[in-house]
Formats: sequence, C-alpha cells, structure tokens
Amino acid sequence: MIVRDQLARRLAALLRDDPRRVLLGEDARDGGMLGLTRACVEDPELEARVIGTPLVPALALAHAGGLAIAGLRPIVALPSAAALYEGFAALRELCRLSLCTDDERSAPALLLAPCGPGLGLGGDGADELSSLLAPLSGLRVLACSDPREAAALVREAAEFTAGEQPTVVLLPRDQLFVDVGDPVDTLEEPVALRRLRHGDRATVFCWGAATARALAAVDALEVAVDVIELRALSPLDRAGLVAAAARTGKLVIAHPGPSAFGVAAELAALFADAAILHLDAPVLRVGGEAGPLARDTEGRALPSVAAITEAILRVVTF
Amino acid sequence: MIVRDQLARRLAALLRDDPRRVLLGEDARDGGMLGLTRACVEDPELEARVIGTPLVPALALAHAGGLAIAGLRPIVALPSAAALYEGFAALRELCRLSLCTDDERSAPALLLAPCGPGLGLGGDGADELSSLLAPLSGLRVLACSDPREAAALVREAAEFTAGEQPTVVLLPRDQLFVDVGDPVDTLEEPVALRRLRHGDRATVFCWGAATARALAAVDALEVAVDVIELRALSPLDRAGLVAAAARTGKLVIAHPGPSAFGVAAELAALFADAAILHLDAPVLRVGGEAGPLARDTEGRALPSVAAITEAILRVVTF
Amino acid sequence: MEQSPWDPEGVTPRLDASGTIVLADGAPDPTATIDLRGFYRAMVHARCLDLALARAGLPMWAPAAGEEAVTASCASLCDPNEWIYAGVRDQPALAMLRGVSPASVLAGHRDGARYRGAPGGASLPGVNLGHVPETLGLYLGLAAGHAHALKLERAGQATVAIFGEGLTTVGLYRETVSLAVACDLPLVLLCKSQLWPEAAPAEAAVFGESVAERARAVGMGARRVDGADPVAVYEAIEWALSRARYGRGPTLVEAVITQLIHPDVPGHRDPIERLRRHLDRAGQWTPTMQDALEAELRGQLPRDEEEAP
Amino acid sequence: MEQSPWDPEGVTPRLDASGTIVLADGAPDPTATIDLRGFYRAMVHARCLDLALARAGLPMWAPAAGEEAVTASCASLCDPNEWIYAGVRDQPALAMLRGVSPASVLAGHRDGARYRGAPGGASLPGVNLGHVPETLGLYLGLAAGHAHALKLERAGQATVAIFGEGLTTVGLYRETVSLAVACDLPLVLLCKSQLWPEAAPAEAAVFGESVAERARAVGMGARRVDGADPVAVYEAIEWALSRARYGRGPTLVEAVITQLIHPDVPGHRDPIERLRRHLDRAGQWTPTMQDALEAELRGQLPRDEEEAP
Ligand SMILES: Cc1ncc(C[n+]2csc(CCOP(=O)(O)OP(=O)(O)O)c2C)c(N)n1
Ligand SMILES: Cc1ncc(C[n+]2csc(CCOP(=O)(O)OP(=O)(O)O)c2C)c(N)n1
Ligand SMILES: [Mg+2]
Ligand SMILES: [Mg+2]
Repeated sequence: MIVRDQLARRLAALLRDDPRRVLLGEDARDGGMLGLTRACVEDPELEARVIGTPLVPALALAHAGGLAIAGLRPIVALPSAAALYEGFAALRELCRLSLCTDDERSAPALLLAPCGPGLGLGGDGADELSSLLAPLSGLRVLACSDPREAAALVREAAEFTAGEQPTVVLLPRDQLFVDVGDPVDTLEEPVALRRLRHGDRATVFCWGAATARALAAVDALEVAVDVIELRALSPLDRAGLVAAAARTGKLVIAHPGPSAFGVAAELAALFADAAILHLDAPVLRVGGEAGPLARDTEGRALPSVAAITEAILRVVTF
Repeated sequence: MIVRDQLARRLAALLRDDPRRVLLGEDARDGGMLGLTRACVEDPELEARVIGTPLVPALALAHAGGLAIAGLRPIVALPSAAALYEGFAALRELCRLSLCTDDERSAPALLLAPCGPGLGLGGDGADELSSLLAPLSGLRVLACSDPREAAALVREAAEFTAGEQPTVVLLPRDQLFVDVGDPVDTLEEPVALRRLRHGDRATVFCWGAATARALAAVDALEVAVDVIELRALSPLDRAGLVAAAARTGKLVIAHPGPSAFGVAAELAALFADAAILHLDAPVLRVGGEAGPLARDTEGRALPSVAAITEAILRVVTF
Repeated sequence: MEQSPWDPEGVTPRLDASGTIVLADGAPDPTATIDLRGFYRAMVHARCLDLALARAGLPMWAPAAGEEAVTASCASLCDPNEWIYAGVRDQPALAMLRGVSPASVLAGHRDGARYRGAPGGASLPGVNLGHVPETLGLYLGLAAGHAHALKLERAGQATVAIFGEGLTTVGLYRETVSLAVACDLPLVLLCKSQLWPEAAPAEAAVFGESVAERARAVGMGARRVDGADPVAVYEAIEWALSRARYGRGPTLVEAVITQLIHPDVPGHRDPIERLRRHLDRAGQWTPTMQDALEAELRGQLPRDEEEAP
Repeated sequence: MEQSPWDPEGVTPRLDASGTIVLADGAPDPTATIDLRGFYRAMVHARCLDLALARAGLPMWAPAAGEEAVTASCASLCDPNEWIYAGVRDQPALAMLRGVSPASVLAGHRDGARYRGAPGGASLPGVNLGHVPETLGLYLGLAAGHAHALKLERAGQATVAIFGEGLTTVGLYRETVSLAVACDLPLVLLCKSQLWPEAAPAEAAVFGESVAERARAVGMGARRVDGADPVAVYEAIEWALSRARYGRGPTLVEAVITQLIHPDVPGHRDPIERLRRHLDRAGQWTPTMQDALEAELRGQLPRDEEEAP
C-alpha cells in the first residue's frame, strides 16, 4: 500500500480511537487535495467529524484552535506545508495559547504538512519549511525520514505524548506515493534521534527527504560514518546531538532545503558552542538551492548525494 | 530633536527628492501610529502621496508591491515589525517578484519596522524579527544600532544603492524617543559592518538594540575587545564577518532577541565552517528571553549587559 | 425626543431616549421579562470597574463607557459554560460579571508580569472567556471553531464573539462569517458599531449598508439595534442565543454604540442613564440607591483604587 | 430558447442562445460598434491555444474553454499600457492576444526550467501582464496598488484584475474591494463566476446574493452578465474600463461562465459557438473560414503541437 493510503487509514483509526479527534482540510469532505481524508469520509461513523475548511490557512488554523479550546483534538490536513506561510501568524497564536491562559487551555492540534519536491509543483511546493517552524516556541515539529514510519509518526504526534502543544508533521512529498509494504507500527524510542548507520570517521546529521540522500552517499563510501536522523526538529534533543557530534568531531549536516539560517545553522551553532573541544574539521552544512525553483528543477531543493559525499570526504580528510 | 521626529523629517525630504516616492501606513493620513508620517501630511506638496492603509498588513504590502510594479517607490511605515508576522506571505511574494518576472519588475519597497522593547507593549511588540526576515532571499534587512544614524540608515535604504529589492529597516523602539542632538547625515562605508571598539582579546558581534548593551559590557571591562556592529543582517557580509572572527578567535554574538535559530545561529555556523581553524573558544551566543513577554518585563527580550560580560570573560579566559 | 448625530437610524426602539418603554406589536413587556434592576446594577458595576481601570493609568487601556449594555446582557443571558470571546475593551466587565472579583480583575489587568495576549488583555482563567490574540480578528476564527465543537457535540449551547466595527473590515471576519453560515455554527456575533469610528481608518471603513445588512446578504440571521437602548440589546442577544442553541445557525447582532469619552455626547446615548431614567420614572431609582450600588463595587476594590482620581 | 442549469438568471441578454442580437433600449447595435469577426477570431485562437496546451500535458494546467469572452474582450478593449492581472487559467490567452507568439506562450508555459509564480503560471515579460503569486488572492492586492499609482499620476488608465468566484471567498478580495472603493481607484475587477464551482469548496461558497450584488452593497459600480454572451461581456467591460479611465472609481463585472469540460454543457453556453451562430445567420461564417482561422493559429505552433491528440 502506498504511504498516502497508509496515512489515510491511520487517520481513520485515530478518529475511531478517540471521539475527540476531528479532521479538517480544504476539500476534506471530498477526500482532500491529496486523498488523505478519504478513508474518514467513507466511514459513516467518522464522516461527521470531517470538516471542510475554506481556502484560507489562517482561518483553518484558528478553527482548529477553537475546536481544541473546546476540548476536541483537531487534525488539519494542510494542502501543503507552504500554506503555513499564509497561516504563520495564526500558527504562532496557537503555539502561545497555553502561555496566554496560565496553561488553562492548550491547542493540541496536529498539522499534517506535505512538503518538498516530489510532485513536480516547484515554487513553494519545493519548500520544506522546517527553518520557519522550528524557531516557534511551543511548537513540536517532527519530520518523516523513512516512508515506512510515516503512519507511526503521525500516530506518535496525534497522541501528544510530549505534551499538548501544536504539532507539525512534515511529510516529504517524494515519500507519499511509494509502496513500502508493511508499515512500521510504533516508533522505536527515543523518538527525537535515531542512529541509522554506525561509524567513527564522521557524523552526518539529516532529516526528512535529505535522509535518503545522506544514506545513499554514506553507503557508497568506503569510510565508516555515523548517520543520525532527527525525527524531532523542535524541540531539539540538544544533549543527544552534542553527544553524537562529540563522538567523531567531523560533522556534516544534510538539510533538505537551503541551509542558511534555520535548523542546520542551529545545529552547527550548537556544536560550535557545546562541542567546540571535539571539532576536528569545519562543520559543513549541505543544503539545497534557495527557491523559488521551477517544476522541472524542484529536486534541487534537496542536497545532492554528490555534495553530501564531497562534504563527508572533506571532513574525513581534513 | 528626538529620533522619531528626525525620521519624520527625513521621510518628507525623501518624498521631496523623488516624486516616485509614496508613503503608506495605517492612519498615515493622521500622522501614523507613531507620528512618522506627520511631516509628510503637513506639507501640502507631499500629502497627496501619503496613503492610508487598512488594518491588514498583507494588503498594505501587496499595495506597495503594485505601486512598485507601476514604477513608484513605496515606503511603508509599519505599525510594528510584528505586523510582518501577519504579512509574511505577502512579503515573501514581494521578495521574489523579480525572480518570477525575468527581472522585468522589482519591488523597491522600503518597510520601516519599529521593533523590540521600549514602549512597554510586551508581547509581539518586544520581538525584533530579524531571525524571521534575514532568511528571506531577495530581501535586504538593515538594523539601526545607533540612534544618531537612524535617519541616515533610512536614506541609505530608500536609495536602493544595493539593488531594487524590498528592504526592511529595523528601528528599535528604545531609540525612537531619545534626543540625540545632531543626526549623522550619511553613513560611513562600508554599510554592512562597522567596528565600534578595537581590541584583540575577543570579538563581540551585535546589532540593533543589543549594540548599546554590548558596548556597555565592553566599556566596563579591562580587556580590549573588538566590537563589530552588523548594520546589514541580510545579505550578510560573510567575508567581512569571517575576517573579523579570525582576528581574535574568541567570539561572542549578542542577539537582540532569543538567539536560538536565526541570525546569531547563522553567524556561529558560518564561523564553525569558514573560521574553524581560528576558533580558540566556544562560539557563544547571548540572546534575550523567548517571548511572549509581559509589558513590565519586555526588556528581557534583549541580552543583559551582565550576560554579555560573562560571555566575554568566558571566551577570554578559555 | 432628543435626536443626535450619534443616534442610529432604522432601529426599533424598546427603551426610548426619555427612558420610556416602547411597546411593540407582539413583543413582551420587558418590565415583566427582564430583571431591569439587576441589569442596571450590572451595568453600573461595569462602569465603576471601568473608572477604576482608568485611574490605574494602564498603557493601551481602552475605556468601555457607553458599551455596557452588550457586556451586561451577555453576562446575564449566557450560560456560564458558554464561552465568550471578546476584545480587550470588554474583558474586564465580562470577567467581573462572570464572577471574578473586581480586585482580581484589576490585579490581573495591572499585573504586567504576566503576558495575557494583546496589550491590555486581561483574560482570567476559570470563567470561559477567550484570550485576545495579537493577530487582529483571530479570535473570531477561534470562536467559530469553538462553536463547531458545540455543534458536533450537539451541546445545545452557543459561543459568543464580541467585537467592534473595525474588525469587520478584516478578512478574517468575513471569512468567519462565510464559514459559520456554511457550517451552520451555533455562533453569536455581537458587533458594536461606532457611527464615527476613530480607531478604524477611513481606508477600511464600512461602506453602504450596515454590518447587519451585509451579514443578512450572505445568509446570516441579523438584527441591528441601538446600543444605548439596553432593552433592545438584551432582547436581540436573547434572540440570537436562542437561535444558536436551537440549531438555527449563526446570528449577528449589531449594536450601535457611542463611546462616552467624546465630550458632547448627549445623556441618552448612555445605556445606563437611559435605564436610570426608566427606573426613576417607575420609582425604582433614588440617589441613595445609586450610591449604594457604586459603594458595593468600590468596596470590593483595593484601598488605593477606592480613592478619588 | 434553450434554458439550462448553467444559464444565469436576471441578466440582460445581448446575444441570445440562438445567436440573435437582442436590441435593448438605448443600447447601441453591437454589429455597428464591435468588430465581431475580430472578436470571433480572438476567441477561436484562444481556444486553439488552450487545446494545444491541453495536449502538452502540463501538470496543474487549468483549461479555459468557455471563458474566452472575458480574455478576448479585455485584450481588445485595454490599451497595451494598461496592466492586466490574471490567474494561471487566463494568462496564455492574454499573453497571446497581447502579441506574444503562440509558440512563445507554449514554450514559456512548458519551460519548466523557469519559475513563473504559481504552478502553471506563464507570465511573459513585455506585455504588461501581472505574474501569479502563490499566495491566494495576492494579485488582487497588487492590482489595487498598481491602480493607485495610475490614480496618483492621473494617467487616465485602468488596471484590470481577472479572477474566479473562488477568490471572492478570500479575505484579500474583500479587503481589496473596500480599499478600492475608499480610495476610488481606477480598478476594474472581472469576476468569472461558475454557478457550480468545483475548485471552491462549499465551505467557502458564495451565499445569498451574487458577487456583483455584494460589490454594489459596499458602494462599488457593478454589473452581472452572462459570460457565454460575448456581446454582453464586451459591453460591460467597456463600461467598466471607461468608468475607471474617467475617474469614476472601481467597477466590478461578474460574468457567469461555464467550464466546457463538463460533458453535458449545452452548446449555447460556449461564447464561441454563440457568436458563430450569429455570424452564420449573418452569412459571415463558413466551415472554410473556421478551418482557416484554426490553421492560422496552428501554423504558429511548433510541429509537434500541430498534430492531433
Ligand atoms: C495590524 C494591526 N494594526 C493595528 C492594530 C491595533 N488595533 C487593535 S484593535 C484595532 C481596531 C479595532 O476597532 P474595533 O473593532 O471597532 O474595536 P474598538 O476599539 O472600536 O472597540 C486596532 C487598530 C493591530 N492589532 N494590528
Ligand atoms: C491555501 C490554498 N489552497 C488551495 C490553493 C489552490 N487554488 C488555487 S486557485 C484556487 C481556487 C480558485 O477558484 P476560482 O477563483 O473560482 O478560479 P477558477 O480556478 O475557478 O478559475 C485554488 C483552490 C491555493 N493556491 N492556496
Ligand atoms: Mg470600533
Ligand atoms: Mg471558479
């Protein structure tokens, strides 16, 4: 089953599991722009909890906020992560809701955000948005690296185990229509960081759509390299990141978007402070091209395998 | 004369100098929320070019974009930098206008953005926003550090000497109502970076409302410290920054807002890459508290003199 | 009857400028259905609190004098479980009328150490009052979402949003209205319209028809009343709430209010004065009673607020 | 006369379903004032370009068949210096009718290597066509700003924005309308309304009155016409442009169009077919002429586009 359909089923299961959950989205009552809401609307028990929203992301987010204040658990299927550009002010307000109300209220809203290249949209569609979202305090940001985990990651997020804060799950578009066979049911602990490859010559940090490329680069090399996947981009597991960085002191960060500012910069800055004594090479960020990219070239939003390889070799031989 | 009135006069002079310039803002025809548009509305020659805008930042920015496409040079007096949270998507569109039109059109729009603590507003009013704005490609971001230079900085920006791209000037609120005597007429070159103190034991990078605090910290110390003011936060003068960092290798970045992510992180990441061989201590970022802050405590959005002092001593004695 | 530029046209009076009940066809006699003395007391207390807040000299503080009929009606007509979303102007009175002690309201408002949403916001937990986001109009969207939850739960309750004509110029207002109509939400929108607004710039002004007429044009139940006529306000809000509770969808009440800070506003534009004239004529008002009412509120304020300005 | 669910009510026909001119009181005879053969040619060329684009199989490509009366009227009535802001659907035809060769339009549209605003955007420099920002409705705000510049310069020109009923549900549309009215901008808003929209979800739907009626309610000059009636569309746009140029402020024209991709749309909902019927009756149309018109456009396309699908 393709990941999109796994996600659609997972959403139906989530609505079944907890009657407080409601599903929102543009065209949601017709299955949603990507088909994510289809399994819910087709189930007569659930379809009453599927809410179509207007073409205005700020309003959809405010609506989710109101539903949450009233005790429900809204899940918003965004047409695109880029909708959060338009909805940015509203999202900030949801993030600070508990702060403004002496923690009386919170906004346990889950936002599903298809992002990055994959469907040939180009433009804002190629953007990943983690750099815009991770700085928002009060927001949890998760990124899916492994399509087999997509549905499990959405469940983890929907359960708000880390607190009742608004949560964005970044779902790379290039994973949505792949058939991955049996999905992972539950995420391995810890959720925030996961070691994908083991080695001591260098460490590659990566997330989202950059992970596949980082693995491709590492697996083709003769040198043993640590690969650390970030599933949580906010809050960051800072202690875990510093410990991982200190192991090799030769660091490459593969960012699935332009790497200036944002998450890659925060990681590098963290290492330049808390791991300074362990750094044995320049901390290299490898990102994609700054947008807007055209349809045919949207893949350039991601770091290339060649660029990641080059960066690894550079730090290894430094 | 207080800085606010110097700015108001400067705006009138700018409108007089170039008939393409128009001034926009909420309540602009009544002098504007902060009084910045008063000198223009009081001049019968100019008042026709003062445009009141609705309470919707996105619309004001789109309006400025249309005026610019038609060949005019809009200057928008924002009620607050925080209006750019609501106007974020619109601002991004202005930044990419020339990219979408094969450079046929551009948006030489100047946005004046009062920011940070100073008027006891708290909340979003305490935010500085550079971390949101600097990552936008196609945007020039200038920050005023020295109230005597405010009017000159606005002129520099209004002349679009660096290209016809949208430009934000961040004007710290705590500078607006101080009387600084004679203003500086023209900025010293280079505009992007300026050395304010000379020393070789450490380097402090700072901008905006953090500059006064950095200077207070440095001037009270016995050690000789370089102080580098960033007037341009985007695009960054990366070569100049790296050269300055390499001189002492002991680096402190004073960020007038929360220092996670954003500009301070980008500087630290830059140094961890391009100046790695020169780093002789952890790269320390000193920022303010993450918001939202209350009215009485909004000053905590800025790094304290004590925290900057402590960071300097830590890198010096490392 | 006195007539002034502040008086709205085309509204049906229920308590006229002189304080006389206007009996309309089929409408009940408000002296029988409304606890007018309780209503008067609530409005007087709201006014006293407003004065105390004025004396506290808070930055960005927005006086509410002249707009009490709306808050007092809401507080009296809404079930305590029904949420009210309002701007900073109306929060103190609503909090107090929902049971927060005046001293706590004042302290909450003055307590600069806590961030409470938009500058001036005073939202106090425990009384089902929305906070005030800094994004203009966003609380209207929150209120609609809240109402949606009530609808899904068939709660038979309403969610209320109170705002000024300035907010109706913002896209979020109009989008909220469309959504509320499309989804038939139990949302009550209470718009306090100034005929001569200062806060809202001309560039965003209300043109042509009234807020109520425009709401009707998009299919929403709507009524326009004189905000200085407490009986008309009360009855309109009662009507709107019952529509929402019985599943008849969203409803807008537009109350044309006059901010009493303007120096030359005639007395009958003050809903408190108008109801006072009525009670006076009915022999239910005396200066002593007035003093007692005001003292009752002032007695609940900390010492320094009690003193004259 | 044929009547179908796609036919709007309450519009004044100028060219009826059978292709007969309806002479209205005081209205000029369009056969004397409009170059109907040139108009026909422009619409046929636009349709051929649309088909060529359809064959190119572009992602996110939005067909414009059935909506040509608006673009062809604009292209003919606007001065080349007058800017037109439109969505992705209308850009190809406008660019071509403003002088970009069909081959360049096609190449520009296919040329994935360049970013041109919203997916599907084809904006080509040099012909005073706005690009399409990805933020929904933002180009309406750009158009208003552009019109403001013309007003300040007393240019005696108009700026035109073309959009669908879906965009009227977005706050930026309504805010733009208010601002245009308040500032009396020389802005012409051309709304193509679908009676049965698919793109715009019911949750954002147009309720109650028409887009034109709602524009009138906020003080804007507005007319509603049948988008399948090319004469009515042309005359309404001409009226709107002249109002803008003579400083009479913003004007909205709502043209009720039918997207011909629906399988069971009757022929008279196609503005080209309607005008063809007229020309045929007047002896000004032959199958040969039609072939020549289509060949004229196809001859300007690269080889592979010429072939049948
Ligand atoms: C972008 C922006 N500009 C200005 C403000 C300040 N502001 C808050 S409410 C408001 C107008 C409210 O008018 P109305 O809704 O009529 O309420 P009133 O104050 O009259 O009770 C303004 C200008 C803001 N919050 N955001
Ligand atoms: C937030 C968001 N959701 C969805 C879209 C995709 N989208 C672009 S235009 C549009 C609707 C346009 O409807 P209308 O204005 O009637 O134009 P039509 O396509 O019917 O010609 C939609 C849904 C978008 N750009 N942004
Ligand atoms: Mg008002
Ligand atoms: Mg449409």
